[in-house]
Amino acid sequence: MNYLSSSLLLPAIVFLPLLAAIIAFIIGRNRLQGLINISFSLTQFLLVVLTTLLFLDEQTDQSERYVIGGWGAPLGIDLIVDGFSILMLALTGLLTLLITLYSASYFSDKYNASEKSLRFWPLWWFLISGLNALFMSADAFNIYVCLEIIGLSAAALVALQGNRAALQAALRYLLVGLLGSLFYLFAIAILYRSHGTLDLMQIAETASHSFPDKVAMILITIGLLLKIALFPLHFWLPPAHANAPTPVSAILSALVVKASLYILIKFWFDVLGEATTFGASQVLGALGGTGIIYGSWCAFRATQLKLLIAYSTVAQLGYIFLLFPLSEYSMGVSSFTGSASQAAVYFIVAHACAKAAMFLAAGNLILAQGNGEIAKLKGIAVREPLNVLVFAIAGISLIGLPPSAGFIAKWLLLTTAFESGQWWWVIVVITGGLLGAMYLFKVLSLAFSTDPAVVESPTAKSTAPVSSVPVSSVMTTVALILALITLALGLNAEFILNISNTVTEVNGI
Amino acid sequence: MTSALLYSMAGLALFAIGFFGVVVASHVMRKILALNVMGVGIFMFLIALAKRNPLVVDPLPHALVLTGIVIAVAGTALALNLMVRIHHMDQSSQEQSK
Amino acid sequence: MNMSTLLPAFIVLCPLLVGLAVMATPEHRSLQRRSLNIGGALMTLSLIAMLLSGVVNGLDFETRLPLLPNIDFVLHGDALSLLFVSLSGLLWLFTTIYAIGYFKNSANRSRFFAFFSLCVGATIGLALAGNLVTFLIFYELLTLVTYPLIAHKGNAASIKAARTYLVYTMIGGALLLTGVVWLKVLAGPLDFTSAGLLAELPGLNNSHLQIIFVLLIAGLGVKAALFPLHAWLPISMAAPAPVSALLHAVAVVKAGAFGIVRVVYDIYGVEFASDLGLTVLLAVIAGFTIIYGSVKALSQDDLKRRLAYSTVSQVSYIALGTAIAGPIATIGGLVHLVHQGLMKITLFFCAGNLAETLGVHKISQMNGAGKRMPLTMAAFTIAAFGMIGVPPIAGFVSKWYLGVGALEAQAYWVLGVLAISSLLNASYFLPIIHAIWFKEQDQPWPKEVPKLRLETHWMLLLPPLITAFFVLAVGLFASSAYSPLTWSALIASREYQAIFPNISGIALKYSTGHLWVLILPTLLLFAMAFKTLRAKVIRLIPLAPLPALLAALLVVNEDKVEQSFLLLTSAIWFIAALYAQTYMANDDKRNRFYLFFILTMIGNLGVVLSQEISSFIAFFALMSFSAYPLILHSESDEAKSAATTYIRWVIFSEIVLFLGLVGRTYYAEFGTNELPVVWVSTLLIIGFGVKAGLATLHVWLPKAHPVAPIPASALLSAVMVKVGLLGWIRFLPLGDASINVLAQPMMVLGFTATFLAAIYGALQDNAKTVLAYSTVSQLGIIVASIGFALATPDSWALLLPAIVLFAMHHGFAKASLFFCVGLSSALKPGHKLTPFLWLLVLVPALSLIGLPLSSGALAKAALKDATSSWPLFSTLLVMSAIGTTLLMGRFIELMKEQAILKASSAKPNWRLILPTALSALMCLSYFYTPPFEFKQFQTIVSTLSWSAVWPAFTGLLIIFATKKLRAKLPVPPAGDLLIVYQALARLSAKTWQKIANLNASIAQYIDMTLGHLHLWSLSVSRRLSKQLTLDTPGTVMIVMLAALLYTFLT
Amino acid sequence: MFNKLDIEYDGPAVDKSALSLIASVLVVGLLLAVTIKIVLSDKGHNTGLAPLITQNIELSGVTNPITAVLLNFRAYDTLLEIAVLLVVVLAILPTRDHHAPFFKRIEVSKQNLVLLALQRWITPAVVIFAGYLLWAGAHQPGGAFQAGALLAGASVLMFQSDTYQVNYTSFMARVLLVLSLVVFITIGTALIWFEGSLLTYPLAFSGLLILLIETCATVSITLALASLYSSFIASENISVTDHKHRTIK
Repeated sequence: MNYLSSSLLLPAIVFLPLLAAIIAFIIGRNRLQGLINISFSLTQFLLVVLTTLLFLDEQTDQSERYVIGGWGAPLGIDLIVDGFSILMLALTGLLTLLITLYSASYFSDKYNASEKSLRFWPLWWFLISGLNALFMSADAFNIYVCLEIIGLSAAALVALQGNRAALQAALRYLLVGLLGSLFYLFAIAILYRSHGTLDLMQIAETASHSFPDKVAMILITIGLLLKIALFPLHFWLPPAHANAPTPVSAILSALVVKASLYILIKFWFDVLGEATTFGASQVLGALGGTGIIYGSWCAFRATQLKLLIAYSTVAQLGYIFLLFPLSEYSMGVSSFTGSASQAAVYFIVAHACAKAAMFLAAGNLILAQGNGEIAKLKGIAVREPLNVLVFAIAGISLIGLPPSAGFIAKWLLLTTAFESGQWWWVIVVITGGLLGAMYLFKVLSLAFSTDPAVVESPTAKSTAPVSSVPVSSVMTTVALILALITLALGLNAEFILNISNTVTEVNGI
Repeated sequence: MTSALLYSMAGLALFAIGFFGVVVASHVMRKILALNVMGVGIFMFLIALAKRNPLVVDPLPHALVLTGIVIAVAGTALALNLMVRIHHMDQSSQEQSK
Repeated sequence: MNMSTLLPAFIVLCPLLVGLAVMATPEHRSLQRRSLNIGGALMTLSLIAMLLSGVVNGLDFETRLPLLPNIDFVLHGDALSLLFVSLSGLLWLFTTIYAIGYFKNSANRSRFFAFFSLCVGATIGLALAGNLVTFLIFYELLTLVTYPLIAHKGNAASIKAARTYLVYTMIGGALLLTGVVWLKVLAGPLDFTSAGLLAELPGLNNSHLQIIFVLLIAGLGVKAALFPLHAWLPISMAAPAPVSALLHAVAVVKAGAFGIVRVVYDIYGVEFASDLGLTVLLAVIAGFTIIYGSVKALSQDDLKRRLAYSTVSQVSYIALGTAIAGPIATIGGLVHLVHQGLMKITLFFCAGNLAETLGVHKISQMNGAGKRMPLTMAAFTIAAFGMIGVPPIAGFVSKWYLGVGALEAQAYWVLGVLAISSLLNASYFLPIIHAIWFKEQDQPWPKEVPKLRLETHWMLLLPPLITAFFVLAVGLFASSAYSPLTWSALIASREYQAIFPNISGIALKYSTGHLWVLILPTLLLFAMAFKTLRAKVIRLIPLAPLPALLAALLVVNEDKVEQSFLLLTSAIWFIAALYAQTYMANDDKRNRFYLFFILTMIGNLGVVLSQEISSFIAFFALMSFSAYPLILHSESDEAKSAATTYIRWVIFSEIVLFLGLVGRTYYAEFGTNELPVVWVSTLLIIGFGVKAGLATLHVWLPKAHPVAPIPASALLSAVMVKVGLLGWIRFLPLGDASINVLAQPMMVLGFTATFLAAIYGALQDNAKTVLAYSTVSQLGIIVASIGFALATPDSWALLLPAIVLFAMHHGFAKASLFFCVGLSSALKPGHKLTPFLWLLVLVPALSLIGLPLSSGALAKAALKDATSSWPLFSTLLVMSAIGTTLLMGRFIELMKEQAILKASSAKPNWRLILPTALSALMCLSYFYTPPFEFKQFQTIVSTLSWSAVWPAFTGLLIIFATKKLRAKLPVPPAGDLLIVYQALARLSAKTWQKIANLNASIAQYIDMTLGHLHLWSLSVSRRLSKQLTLDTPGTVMIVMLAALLYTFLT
Repeated sequence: MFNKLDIEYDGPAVDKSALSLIASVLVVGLLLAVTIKIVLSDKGHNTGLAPLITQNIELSGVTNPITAVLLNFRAYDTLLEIAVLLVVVLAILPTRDHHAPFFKRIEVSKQNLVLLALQRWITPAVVIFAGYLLWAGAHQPGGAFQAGALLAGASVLMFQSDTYQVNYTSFMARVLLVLSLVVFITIGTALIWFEGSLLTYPLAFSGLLILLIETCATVSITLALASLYSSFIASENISVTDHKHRTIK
């Protein structure tokens, strides 16, 4: 151990949140609770940054491996990182830090949520460690375990609100997650049967155009689609995301669905790339395209603010699925290279930041308004200008207008569509953007409109919703930071693309 | 037709039956049970897989099954808990409405 | 990193950072906000100035940051971007000042000013963008930051406006994005390159490029408000005035127009674009939009909406200039970017002032606003005239270059568009100007702010005044080295490179000779602005034309035509001014009278002194428009109707003249084709013919003369109509080429007018109308002579002096006669002065008839000499004296009747008699013959001939013979043909109305159908979404599984 | 599929939607056919990782290959799996009651004799058998999970009579619940220091360490499973008491 390598830090990234979960569980309700959690998230963030920097510094053409227990791939479990997963890890670290900061306020006594915080913090950290473990896992079965950690803790977090709608949404989410995981597990069994190993890279080496591999790919795809909530299977997502506490909604939309997506991309392009077909990719693309339109339309018709955002997630996931038809498909193998993959990567990052910012801002607005009804937001721009601004910036990124991360993502996507000559996706993407503008500005125009009865008369202040509480500045600031990150990502894309480039060029595993 | 083959087919059948149940069962309890049936089907398939070469027993699937069982237990417990909570909520609201 | 790479970035960042800082400023700290705003604007301006000086010195400024692989974020300072950047920076400063005044006590100021700065930042970024992708980024950013500005008021209307704006711009943005991405995929990084980059790239599919072009233009056209995409603009008038000002003048619409320029020139390259057949399409759309916007503007009563539609129309000039695809048109289009910005921002500032200070939003409420807010309304007037394209104001410059450019590109229809548009512009702006200055306030102001020392807050007042000043200045000094025009020419020369022509010939230089003669009148004009000086200044007015008279006698002697016209003009202006001193002494509107008296005088003298086209038409316009209040003066119904008729014909003549002069300039510089010269000459004849009373175009004369105050009628009839003649002399190819096609109609028209006007006039019962018809009749002779000259170029050398002499003679005589009308009350028999006074009437009258020994006889003799090659002409000339006799006889008859009717005790006023006498004295040719050497041998005695006498006797006989008959006949209405014209106009208006109704009902039907469709689709989608979410997930999952199985396994 | 989450029993057993029935029968059939085809097409020579495990069993510190896989070769999976269990416990645990002790005994007046006898006789046997299972896990089928499950069963039996109450949210309980995870993580990370890699047992101590982890895991799993069971019971009780309160009022 004479020099520090990025892979050496990997176990720490998994274990640190686990430790945080344990401590949060043991110490319970404490005045220092918030501080401890924040310092954990900060440490984790620094760790991730260090890892990222080391990884970039090494400039290896190979992905970095960490061998657990000294056994090596087929026997033991390896951790592996490539550019894509480093990016996902970094994203997780960043969002964890910010949303933890937010949660420390959100679950404080001020909002009578300290009871919930007892359950929230350990579950939160388990969720994070699950995500981290997932992004660095190189073992098919280990991925299953990680998916379960994520699925169970996410469902438990959704149930945190405790009202009937939340419980029902959580139950549905849980069952869907379990079903998806079972499909995945079944596929793993088939893969193990034909390949005799669980290591992804080794499976990839022996993967072929064979029948069992195809069936495994089908099962993995359907199982993960269920977890990702691609269009016709999205039915569980809006209620789950809308009924969860705000920070949970943020992380669910930003990262949790992306975790399954990450696995799907990995299998589709790297592990079982041989077994995919062009027709299937078109099916996925078509579903994605329909999802864009349908999700945006539902978002436009939603009456609850959080439901609107949740439907927007359905739409945004649709964009990412255009990756499948648009990626280069040659010699019967589709590969995660070129601009399609860049677009997808950027979309994931952009959507994660923007959606998190949007959920946080929406949470603040709901706190300020005391109600999640969109119609009640009339004139909120006067009272909560910053949160409306954050909401707007996030929305702009989701629509794909410059200067924002979403614009870059959409640009890459459109470029790819034109390059591959599949112009019909262009129409879908453009229409989706317009629909996106519809729902965003539906909210904004309400926020800007002044209701003379409310604003001008002095008595109106007393009739304001009783349950509304002043939004703490920390919560607003966090949302603003996320929004600014979204903007900043729109100014220079090369940073993100450089991180993820190593994998797209090497196609390591 | 070795016994391993028979077992694995039975496991597959269980998986399929469980899936059928998940799709068509209307009560949540049944859905949860059906999910468990699916899981058991996979476990059975895995166990059979361990013995597909009559000469060698592969211990790895056994270990996977053990892990899988714990996870299945955990998932089922959470699902049941949520179901029960919803049930109580409905009951108390019904009583209130009475 | 040095200055040359950082400066563009700084310029863009400056307003953006200011915006952010303002956003962070608490609402109550208005001082901090103010200083941030103004400091930011000044800072940006100085940075822009640095950039400007650098670019002038040939430095290259570029900020280049990586954005995406193969795509950079580029800010680049080139000539074109600087044009727009400077405009934005400058107008930002003014608008900021204005907005601070406008939002003195309203809420959410920090938000407003923040987005305001961001908006400017986006605009500047868009201007500096060095490639299409950067442009796109700022274009979309602009959309976004404008949204809160439009929605600022927060009421239902502004929210709706903002939403409409978004719907349009979002769709536009989407189309643009598609186009840009597609083009990027085909053609690489898309850096803006002079002369375009696509032409050189190999292997591009032309039909793809055409589709992309349509996408791009459709995307940009939304902001530029091209025809089917313009609807958001009028609706967005719900925004506060500074926003409208900025939106219309600089930010949004210009962004679209600027983008079109960029795409056509720097991406496609103009030649390549026209090879692809794309520019024609764009030009047609732009042309249609120009007319459509103007037509819609006509029917708006809301001031801001009218201005909005005017913007729709005006911005398309830029697109049009771009699309005509010729270097000169390009200059016109580019310079309109700046000019339209300055004019429109002034108009919106003024509209805002009206709304803020008086609560006036509707045009129908604006009556008499000029008295309450003179400065604001003066600014408004200047800008409005600029919009119409009255020279020398900014708008004219644009139209001039567009017109010449259209000829160069042989797009003749564009001239038609320009003409119709100017006509429409005039018809929706002039009524406003009339209402604010010449109508009395008829209702209290809706919401008046208590009057301050100034007419409104200084922060509201200053910006429109400055911008109005700029509007004037950029027009007047268009050819100076630092004008927007010169800059645009530089840009165009870079875009066209090799094929750029030498354009010095068409430059608009206002270089009048002997400008010093105008100094005194101008000084007096300015002195009138001060209330305390006004009375004294009025006394000094007769002095004003004296420098000109002096010049005519002593200085100007190279050009005989100029000298004689100057003599005539200055002398009669001098006499009229003297006459007016007494005549107008008790008039309660004399201040206004004198104001326009001086203005008209300046115009008239200037026209005579002008040697080239641009200053000629500028002074011509000044004279024509300033005469309007002189005719309107009494504000009786007849006066109003006469003034309206007059101004309509003025507009008509201005437009025709514009076309004619554009043509003349173009063909003088670039073309030698024979055929176009004919239409150019036709237009010139018609254009000046209106002023010169060419038959069929003369109808305003008999209406205007009787109602104007006597000095004004004298001037109109004696001097101003002669300007038309001067125009013919200056600009028709007389003596160079024979144009028979035009010569014959002119001669026919001329002599017809001579005789018919005489008969028609002899039936009139108003002395001034009779005189007016006499003018028409006399001008007929001049018209015929011009026609003769067109037919036989060789005779021009002799004919020119004769015509000039005739014109002078007629001028003095007619002026004297008009002055005499003012003496009618003193003409009653019995007074000891009466015979002398009758002499004053008789001398000019007889001179006009051409009795021997009079100047008339001399002039006619000269004409006869010159036209001796065609005897019929001489005969008709002689016979015309019969008509003149008839008219003069009738005139004297009427004077006698009036003298008896009006018999009053008033003593003859020496101050009126003296000028009249002076004028009558001039009718004796001796006074002005000597300076003119063209009368070589003929002496006054040689006019003693039979042919000079018999027509007079014949005329007298007819008068006496038909006295009874005439008494029985009804008096025909003054303005003869006008009746026919008006009937025609009414008919066409009715037809138009029908078409409009039809349109409206079709639109309603379409709306209804769309509404039904919308409802239907809503219900369907609701049903569908129910179906989809309620009981299908299981099935759906299975179906998906099946689909995957199928696609994988087959 | 999951839209209508019926809780009450009065509905029909299956969705009446014929479409989903037919479709699922078809697809299930297809799925079966496809997978059976896979099974049948398998040549059966693939032995998976069996040889590798047999080769390395010496180095794992235990002789039972399954335990070796679970706690040595794939110990990382097991660690995360314990975390999964903890997640669910966390999600289910009732809101915290700090004051009640970890364990208390309540004197109940009326005893169920059969239950009492069962408790008295079977529980100690089960505990001993569980200890044996734990110990035997090293060389033959058995181990922490089996032992934990048995113990949890015993505790279910114990708590059936309401005589004993465990407060799963007390500090003690919490510590015991996380014990296995803490020990696992501590050992795992400490081994990075000593052996250079995560969860790399030194050959000499591997058996001991595995036993230690297994013991702790048994405790935690027992408690976790018991708490899961009790959560259902508790919520029943709560609703019953609520009901009583309401009727009194």
